[in-house]
Amino acid sequence: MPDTKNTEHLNYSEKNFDPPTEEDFLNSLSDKNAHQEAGFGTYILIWLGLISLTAITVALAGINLAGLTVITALAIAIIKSSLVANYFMHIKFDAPIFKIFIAVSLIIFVLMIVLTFFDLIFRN
Amino acid sequence: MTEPDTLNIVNQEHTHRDDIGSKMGMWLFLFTELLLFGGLFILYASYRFMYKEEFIYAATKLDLLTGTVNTIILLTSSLTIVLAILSLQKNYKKLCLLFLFLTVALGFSFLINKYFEWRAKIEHGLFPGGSELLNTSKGETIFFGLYYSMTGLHALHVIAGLIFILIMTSLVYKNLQYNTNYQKLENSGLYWHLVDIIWIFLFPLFYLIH
Amino acid sequence: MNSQSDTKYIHYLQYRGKFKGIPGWLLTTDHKKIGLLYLIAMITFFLVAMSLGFLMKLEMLKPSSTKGSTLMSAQTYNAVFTLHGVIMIFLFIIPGIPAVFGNFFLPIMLGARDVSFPKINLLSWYFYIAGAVIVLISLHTGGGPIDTGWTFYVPYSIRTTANVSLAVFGAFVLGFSSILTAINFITTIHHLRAPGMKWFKMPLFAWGLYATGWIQILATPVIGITLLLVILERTLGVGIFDPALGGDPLLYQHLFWIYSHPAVYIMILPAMGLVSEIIPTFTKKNIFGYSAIAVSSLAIAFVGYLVWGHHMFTSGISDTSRAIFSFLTFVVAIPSGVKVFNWVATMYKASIDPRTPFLFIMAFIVLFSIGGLTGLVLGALDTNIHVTDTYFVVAHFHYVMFGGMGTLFFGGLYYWFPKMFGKLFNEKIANTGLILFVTGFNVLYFTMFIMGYQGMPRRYYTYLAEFQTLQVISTIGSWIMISGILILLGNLVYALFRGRKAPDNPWGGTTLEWTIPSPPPVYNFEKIPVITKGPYERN
Amino acid sequence: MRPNIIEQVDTTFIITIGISFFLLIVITITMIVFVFRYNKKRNPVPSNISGNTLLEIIWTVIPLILVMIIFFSGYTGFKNMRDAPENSMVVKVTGQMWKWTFEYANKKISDTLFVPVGQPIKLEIYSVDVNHSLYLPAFRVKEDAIPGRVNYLWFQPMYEGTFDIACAEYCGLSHSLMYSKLVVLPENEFYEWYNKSQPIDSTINIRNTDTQK
Repeated sequence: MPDTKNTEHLNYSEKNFDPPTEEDFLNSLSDKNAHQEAGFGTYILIWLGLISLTAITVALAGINLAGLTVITALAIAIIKSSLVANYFMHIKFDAPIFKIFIAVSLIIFVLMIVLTFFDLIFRN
Repeated sequence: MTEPDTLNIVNQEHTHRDDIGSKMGMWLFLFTELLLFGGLFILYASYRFMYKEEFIYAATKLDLLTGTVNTIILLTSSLTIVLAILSLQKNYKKLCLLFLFLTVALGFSFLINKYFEWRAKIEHGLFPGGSELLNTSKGETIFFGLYYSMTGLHALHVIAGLIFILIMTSLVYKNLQYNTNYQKLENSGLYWHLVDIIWIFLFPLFYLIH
Repeated sequence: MNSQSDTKYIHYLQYRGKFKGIPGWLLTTDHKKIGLLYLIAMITFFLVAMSLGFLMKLEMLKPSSTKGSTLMSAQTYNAVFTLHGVIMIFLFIIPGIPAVFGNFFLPIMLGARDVSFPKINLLSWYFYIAGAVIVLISLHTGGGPIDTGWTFYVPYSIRTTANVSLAVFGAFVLGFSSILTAINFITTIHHLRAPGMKWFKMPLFAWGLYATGWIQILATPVIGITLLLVILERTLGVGIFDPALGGDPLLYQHLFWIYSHPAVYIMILPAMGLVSEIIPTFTKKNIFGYSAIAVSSLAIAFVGYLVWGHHMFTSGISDTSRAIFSFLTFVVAIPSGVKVFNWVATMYKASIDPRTPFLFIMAFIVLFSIGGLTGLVLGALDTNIHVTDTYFVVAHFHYVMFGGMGTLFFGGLYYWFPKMFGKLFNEKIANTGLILFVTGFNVLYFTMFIMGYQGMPRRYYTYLAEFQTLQVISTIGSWIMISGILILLGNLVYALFRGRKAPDNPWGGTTLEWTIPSPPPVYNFEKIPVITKGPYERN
Repeated sequence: MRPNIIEQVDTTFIITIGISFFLLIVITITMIVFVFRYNKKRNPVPSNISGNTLLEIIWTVIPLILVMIIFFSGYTGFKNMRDAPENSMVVKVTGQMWKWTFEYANKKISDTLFVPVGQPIKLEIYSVDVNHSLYLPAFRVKEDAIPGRVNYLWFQPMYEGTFDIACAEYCGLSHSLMYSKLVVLPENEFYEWYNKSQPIDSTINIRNTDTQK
């Protein structure tokens, strides 16, 4: 097998990151292979959770929830996607910088929708 | 600072590997993908606001069973790809390959399902310019316009994801991805999960709002 | 400290990798050579688009309804102004500074040997060229040159017989190029900074590129999908934007400006970063308020997402949202203003050496201030209603984009030319060219402010007789400006072949690129430097 | 009496240009003075100044106040622009490639907009093909014509005369020829025209006064 890691390059960049968020980032770099908190069992549990949530959302769609149909369906979708992101995509175990990235992207996306709706809602 | 005559280029030919950097690049790309669909979600939200009744009515024309089956297929494929990565990390190469094949199989069955769903709609004249859509409300035309654009773009992403995973399968097979070097496989996994997450939102918005 | 440039070493232009000659260039993954590939392509496109602008101004010498033939037909004129806009915006202004100077200097300024993903970096150049070629092909196929204006507004872009689909697809591909460059830069800035280079010890140019990168990543896909939908609309009639099928043309405008307003900041933030590099070098002084400038880059990038609606004040969006967008627009004006004050304050008690690059900065500050301040007229609701879609807007955005980004593109080229090519240029000729450029610029565009307020709408092939005097003055201005640009470019071409050899640090700069030989060695640094002080601190 | 839109727009413009001119002069003069005063010949040793928080706060807050003044001035004028008086005469305007058509309450149709002097006019703006924009430079008002939507603007002509109506949103080949005329007539003359039976009356000698043709 080839040698595992050429650290020559990382040596100079990783030790000198400064902002608090990056400190944690570094810690996660150094024990890269030690952060596998999730094993086969966890993944299968998450999968079972996702399937159950799908069953719930389909079942709920059959019931008339008046104005809440879309909101419940979207709430369940948000729970499902956060499960996928946190466990399957490892965000829960990754460096905080990734969480910040996601937060920034989502905030900007939400702002786009909100500002568009300032037009739509108040149109005469 | 430096003795120029010691500037030896050959020594500087460095082929470093930066796993975290590679992962960060992948995530940044995922945000791009997210916002690509984001534009469509903004349109969906706006038109649903404008044509609420028509959207609810049009949604009843979609087949809930196909949608649910496809959701379960994609969720399961998300599980299999993450298990494939875990297997590789634990150095179970054969198990990894098995899970990769399962993922690809699930991805293909999603596409086949989608194909039959689209074909059924198109046979009923439910496509842009089709007989059924021409005689219906504007809201319904928009609903199906969005339905085809969004699920179509999603299907393209499924195909792209499958191509990545097939390439990864061959890399794993050739021992080019292994227990301490699996970032490419992990990146493909991230992409596949994104495709899954987008479907998690498409499913209720099109199939469950009636 | 500096290595002696007369000692032998192999610089990046001499280095031969696996391939020689043209393939060696086309397959290079060296960030510096990729920067030069962009530079060559971009100057070519700039000159093409500038010629189109020249023709437009020539056509404006007289209203076309008067006796005698004019230069071109209305259809040609519409295609010419569209192409002028598309080429300038998508091929020059948006990618300009990041693709050329970002590629060339970002890794060096951070103390890195290359960007994080050198192969993707080359790929993005190919996307750039592919996008340009697709736009070029669209001119000669289908219904001929696109005539929609660079905004591709529906429903006109759906109805016109011109080859919109292919041209728009070209813009889509260019978006890919822009995104890949941004992913590269952000990862590079996060990962490849030299030891000791904390975030607030990073050069301000890198801050500008970092903020720009986030806009490119989060805004570009929105226009990507919008343009794809226009293609779908034309080919399949999905109805999403077509009012005849129930679509809402205003939603197209929303999505278009969700990208295209932040795109204005993609254009200007790297230019602002460059100003913040050049000023400390020639004032021999630390920049005034480093943190404020750095943070305001991020602030501008963020709030840049919140103001797109000010392009739509007369389009019929709700009155409430017009008020909100106007308010936010004024808030956005503040961080840009703060930057200008900081730059001027840096000159206080400095030791100023007004060499050519510094004169570019002075030109920039004046032109950009005029552009920014007339933006206030457009930000205010009632004046906006009067002057939007007139020459006033045309003048405003040329002051901001051309006076801002364009001036600094050439300014950056003059600042870094000795480092990039190891040659010195003639400063007297350069200064003459610059003076001609600025004079012509103001004659050309300032008259447009007046015409705009008097009610001259934009994108007009012909005009009312009362505007002729100002139009003629404006056209003469374009001749002066273009002669200035040609002198500026010619001077550099001459220097490239005949220039004297440049020392490593001709201006006395303090950032890392001045610590290595000119032109830079292949991998920039033999030993990665260790950073102990701020980028502009002097002992 | 309603505030006059023209005056409001011009006021905002003058306030904005005044503030802008002031800031531009301050920036430019300061810069030029510094370049001469702190030239390397006169001041070979630069002072080490890297910031001044108080100063930075001042030049953040003062421009903020200035731009808020502009915002409110613009907003006041805008509110007036969007709030058509109750007694407005409503005229339906339709934009199409490349002409404007005006339809009055009595179904009278014209290619030129005739209005009585002093009467507030509310224009309801439609489009049948692509986007246009109805622009009355002399009255400082403009609003887009978007297919599938109805937009509006209002204005009040205070004196008689003939004014340009332009299209300000690019709409294809003859966009720049999409001019029409606004003719402000004395009340009696207007109603004389208004009550004539012919549906389209462009025979009135407007075209002769048309400077563009």
